[in-house]
Amino acid sequence: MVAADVGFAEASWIMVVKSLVIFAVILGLVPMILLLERKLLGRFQARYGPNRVGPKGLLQPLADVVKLLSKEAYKPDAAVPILWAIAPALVILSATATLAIIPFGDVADGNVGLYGIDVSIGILYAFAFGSISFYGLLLGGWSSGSKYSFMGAMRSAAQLISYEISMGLALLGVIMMAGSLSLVDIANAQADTIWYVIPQFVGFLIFMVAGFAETNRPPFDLPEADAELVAGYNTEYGGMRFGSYFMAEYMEMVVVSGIAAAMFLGGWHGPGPDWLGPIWMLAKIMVLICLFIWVRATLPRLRYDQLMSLGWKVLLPLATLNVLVTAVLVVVT
Amino acid sequence: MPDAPGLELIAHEINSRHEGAIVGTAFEHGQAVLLADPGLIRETLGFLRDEPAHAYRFLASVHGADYLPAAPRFAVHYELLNMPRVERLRVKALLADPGDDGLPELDSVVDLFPTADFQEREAHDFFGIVFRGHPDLRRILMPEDYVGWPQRRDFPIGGEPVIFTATEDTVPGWTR
Amino acid sequence: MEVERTKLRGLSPLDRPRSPAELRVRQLRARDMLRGDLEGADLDEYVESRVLTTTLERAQSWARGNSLFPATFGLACCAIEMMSMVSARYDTSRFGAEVFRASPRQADMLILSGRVSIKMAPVVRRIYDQMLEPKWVLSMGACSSSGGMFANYAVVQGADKFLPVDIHIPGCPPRPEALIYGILKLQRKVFGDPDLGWRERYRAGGTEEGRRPWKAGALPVERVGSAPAAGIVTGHGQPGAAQLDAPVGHPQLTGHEARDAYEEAEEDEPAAGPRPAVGWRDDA
Amino acid sequence: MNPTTRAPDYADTVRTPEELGRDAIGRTEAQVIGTSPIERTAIEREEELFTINMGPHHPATHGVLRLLVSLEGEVVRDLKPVMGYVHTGIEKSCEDKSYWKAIPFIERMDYLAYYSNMAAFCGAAETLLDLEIPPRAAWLRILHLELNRIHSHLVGLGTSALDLGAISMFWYCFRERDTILDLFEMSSGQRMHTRYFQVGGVAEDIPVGFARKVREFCALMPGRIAEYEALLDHNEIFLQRMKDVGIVPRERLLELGVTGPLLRAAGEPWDLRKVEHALPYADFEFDVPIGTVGDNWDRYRVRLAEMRESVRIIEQAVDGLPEGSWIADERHVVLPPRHELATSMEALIQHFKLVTEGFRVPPGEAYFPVEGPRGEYGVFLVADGSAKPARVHMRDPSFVNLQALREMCVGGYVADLIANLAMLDPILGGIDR
Repeated sequence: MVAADVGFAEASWIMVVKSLVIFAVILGLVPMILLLERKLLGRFQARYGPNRVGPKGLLQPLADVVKLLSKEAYKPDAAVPILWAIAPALVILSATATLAIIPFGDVADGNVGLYGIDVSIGILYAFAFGSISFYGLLLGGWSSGSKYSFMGAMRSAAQLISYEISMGLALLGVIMMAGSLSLVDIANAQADTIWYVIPQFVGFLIFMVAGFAETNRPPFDLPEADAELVAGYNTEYGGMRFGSYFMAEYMEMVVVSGIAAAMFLGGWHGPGPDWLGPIWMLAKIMVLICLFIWVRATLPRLRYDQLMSLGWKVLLPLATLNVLVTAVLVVVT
Repeated sequence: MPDAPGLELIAHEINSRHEGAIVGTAFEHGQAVLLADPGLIRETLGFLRDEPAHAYRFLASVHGADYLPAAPRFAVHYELLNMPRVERLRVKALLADPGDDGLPELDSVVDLFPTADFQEREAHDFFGIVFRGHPDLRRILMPEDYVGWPQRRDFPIGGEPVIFTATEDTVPGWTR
Repeated sequence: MEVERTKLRGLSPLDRPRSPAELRVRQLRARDMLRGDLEGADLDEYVESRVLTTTLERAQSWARGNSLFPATFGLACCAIEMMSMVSARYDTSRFGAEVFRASPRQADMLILSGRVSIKMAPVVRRIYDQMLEPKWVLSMGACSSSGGMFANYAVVQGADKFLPVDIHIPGCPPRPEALIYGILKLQRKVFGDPDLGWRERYRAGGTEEGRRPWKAGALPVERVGSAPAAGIVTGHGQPGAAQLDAPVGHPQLTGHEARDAYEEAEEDEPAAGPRPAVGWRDDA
Repeated sequence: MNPTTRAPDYADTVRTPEELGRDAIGRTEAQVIGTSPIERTAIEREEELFTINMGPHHPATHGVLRLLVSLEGEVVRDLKPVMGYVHTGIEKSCEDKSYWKAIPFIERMDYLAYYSNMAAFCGAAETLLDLEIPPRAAWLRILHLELNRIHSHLVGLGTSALDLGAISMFWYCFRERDTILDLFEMSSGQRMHTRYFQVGGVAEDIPVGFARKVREFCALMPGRIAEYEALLDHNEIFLQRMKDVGIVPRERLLELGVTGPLLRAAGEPWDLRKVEHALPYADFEFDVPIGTVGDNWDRYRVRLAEMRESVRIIEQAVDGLPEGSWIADERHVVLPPRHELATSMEALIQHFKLVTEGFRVPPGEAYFPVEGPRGEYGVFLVADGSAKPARVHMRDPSFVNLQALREMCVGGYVADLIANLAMLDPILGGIDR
């Protein structure tokens, strides 16, 4: 197996085809995750979940999406027109863009990398886009002209600040151990030694907790806490704009799971022949997504101040300590 | 419950303190009732609450009633409760209908019993009884702009007649 | 023309008419529904427009029928049975109708679960207005269907006085099975009649807030001061005070009277411009 | 929103901001919100406050309660409940129905505690009639009242957990609720609003197999409660959300007239089942769980413990169910037995008269309290000697308890407001009646 250089680039037509394939796979994956969530939640709650629309309910997400697309497009009078319209697009765009760096395999046949791009800044790229996606929530909530949306937007902003730092610090240990920012390099580094989830277990936990907060999934779904804020930042959104937010949430789940799988769970490496790589990667992503769903079925929601204190008083010191210990160990060994 | 002689003693005690506060007593079905002068209702309830021998500190319920053909038409009932002795005592203030568009008035006891807040508003809402000194006497269950006191006996129950095939022609606007 | 009963029963609105006779049967059924308001060419046009024409429309109505998100909206006793509907034993999620959305903008189906009081009626109407087209209303239980046993001063005698109700479900309260049956009936209706012609007729389509084509005051429920639902505010610093004390209009007109009222109002001052097709209004 | 941008039709309906701030009788927003000391400081810094309107359509208000909440950031500075959105005029409607026809109305007040409603109304009518119900009827009433208490607490617990975000609890609670409703359906034929209690006793004896089903339920339920505890009690987030939240001191609760689990959670062991002996609860062995702090955690624990105690009572009731008639043998009140209608002309006439006219109740007034799942359900009944009540009033615990909500919430977070409201467990049908 050849380790790819950072900055390795294919022919441009390959890149186009590659991006289309990745986009198609993920866009096909998101509705499946939607259905998986509803089915799994059903099983957690002693019921069936969707099973009438199409065979085994497989067409349920299709029906949802077509319905959302055919809903009326509507803007409340009080909303700020352009911002209101671009906010959901922003969320979807940034989530899609982040998908590009998730590696499903190394360079195959020496000319096609099984990933969108392998950027030298690696994980920083994901953080940059993650921050942009919060603008989507913030703008959407603020420009709706509704007080519930506004509160949801404020909460999402506060959540971003509290969790982005811990998330970054949690990955720093892995980056130090692998000696690279590129996800491909990090995944390859784990093939030789062990999965980083073992030496960096604390980092993995912090990353996952922060990942839950980043994706606004329960128990950190404060921006759209439906018991308090009706639907939070997307209270005024209906139709496919609401659908965009909805899908973006699931895409971000894929992104966070993908990053976690690549950085902690050995990426595409697994037993069996090399061509199983992408399947291994997908399997790891799905396992993590099931974790997301399991947590949603089980845990209550945190309160706003508890969320803040968890972020600043627990996760941040822990992550810093983790980085320090890792740094010392890396230097010593 | 205080028994019938005990009730007379309570009435006498209140009357000796506040002249004419209790105008009568009733004891029926094992339930004791003090008929209070509406003008002195605060004194009566305050006495029953604060006097250590009685200490009816818990106001279980306040409700109005309309005894339409009877002469003092309205009444406000206060269901008092002494928790340690598990004794209930009902104080009933009879209010005359001032006639025309006037509303019967009574002193509010919200400062004595904070629990009376919503319940007095409810009595006001349904019977038009004005509680003087209530901090926020507005309608509570009916819409703010509702006209009329719906639970008075002379207020129609309302609703619509049920329309059957035989009667549908007599109901205007139903068939065209 | 003689119409055979068997034919009438066997027809599904989903099917394309197979013969002129079948089209005629449909015309007659439509005329029955319209009580003879349309005749001749108008009637033909009406029926033509009611028949599903394209595959796209079929797909669209299939999707709409299979993905009915109810609004999280409970009124009284029936709300508890409505919650049971998603519970383990009944499980409407099998039909894709378990995603209760708290925001009316994201809901497709309003289940009126319980008695509608005169104080609540404007709010219900406003929630309905806040929902986006296409939208459906289920009236669950006797109270919201007809006032039920509560024939008194406080209860609106049937929610269809101020809302277009699609399905009435009998019961007090209806069992969750009955509610699911109602939802399945609604699904059939959605599959068959995507363009909601009768709503257009009753001016019930496209009733988002702030875009009412008819004159204020002629509606069964007035817009002014109607109690806001779910804290949706439309201005800056709109306080609670006015909402508390502003006059709230109450539906006093029955359905037909209300319709007459706004037909009169429309004669006075016609609505500005033709209404765009339901479901495709752009906000640009 | 600028009024001039609207269609001219709206000109007479659009309010300017000044008009919006000042209502018809000239009350400003500050005055509407109130004038207690905390509120006055809030008014002075009015520009810092953010008023949101929760409800009448809000997922967490357990019905159509409307709360005007003044927020400073996320902190609740003031709160004002507005209710009446399901006001149904039941009390008025009852005045137009004969006594036994009024029972279906009464039970639709608090739609999770229909047996308590019925027990209070039938008790008041029986007080006025000086009617003693037979022991079997009393025990059947207790059996159903306790089943109803578990049912109500289950719904309360499930929806509370849903409000807190622990969604699965809802399904688990409703699963058990359905088991209870099966029992109701078995004894009366209806899931909700069973109209099982009758003036003079209960409407029908329990069917064959009911006792076995109840025993099965009693064997099942403690294990299920243990499962709820396993899911919630050791959950750190749940503990953090519940503990030390919404504390109101016991004395204040008593002043506010609060009863039921809310009061007991604050440490006051007040339970009408123990002190009032209208129903033979004295024959049963059960404990009254009380809390110590009076926070939401205590409220939750008290409810769970009450469910266990109710299971104990149900077991005893079904084991020691006395033999005999299930309804009093007072033919002027009680319908004659079904089999007599075919053989006895007098019974047929009696039946006809009772069904068409109802029975007459001698003039008088009575207040009859019952301990229901939310506190004291008390019916105040005025009879004027006719077959219809002259005045029915329900003292509903949700209505009175709701007054404590403001004190529970002010100074806390919005999320705590939701938790407090969930733990207050109001039923809007009972509040608005």
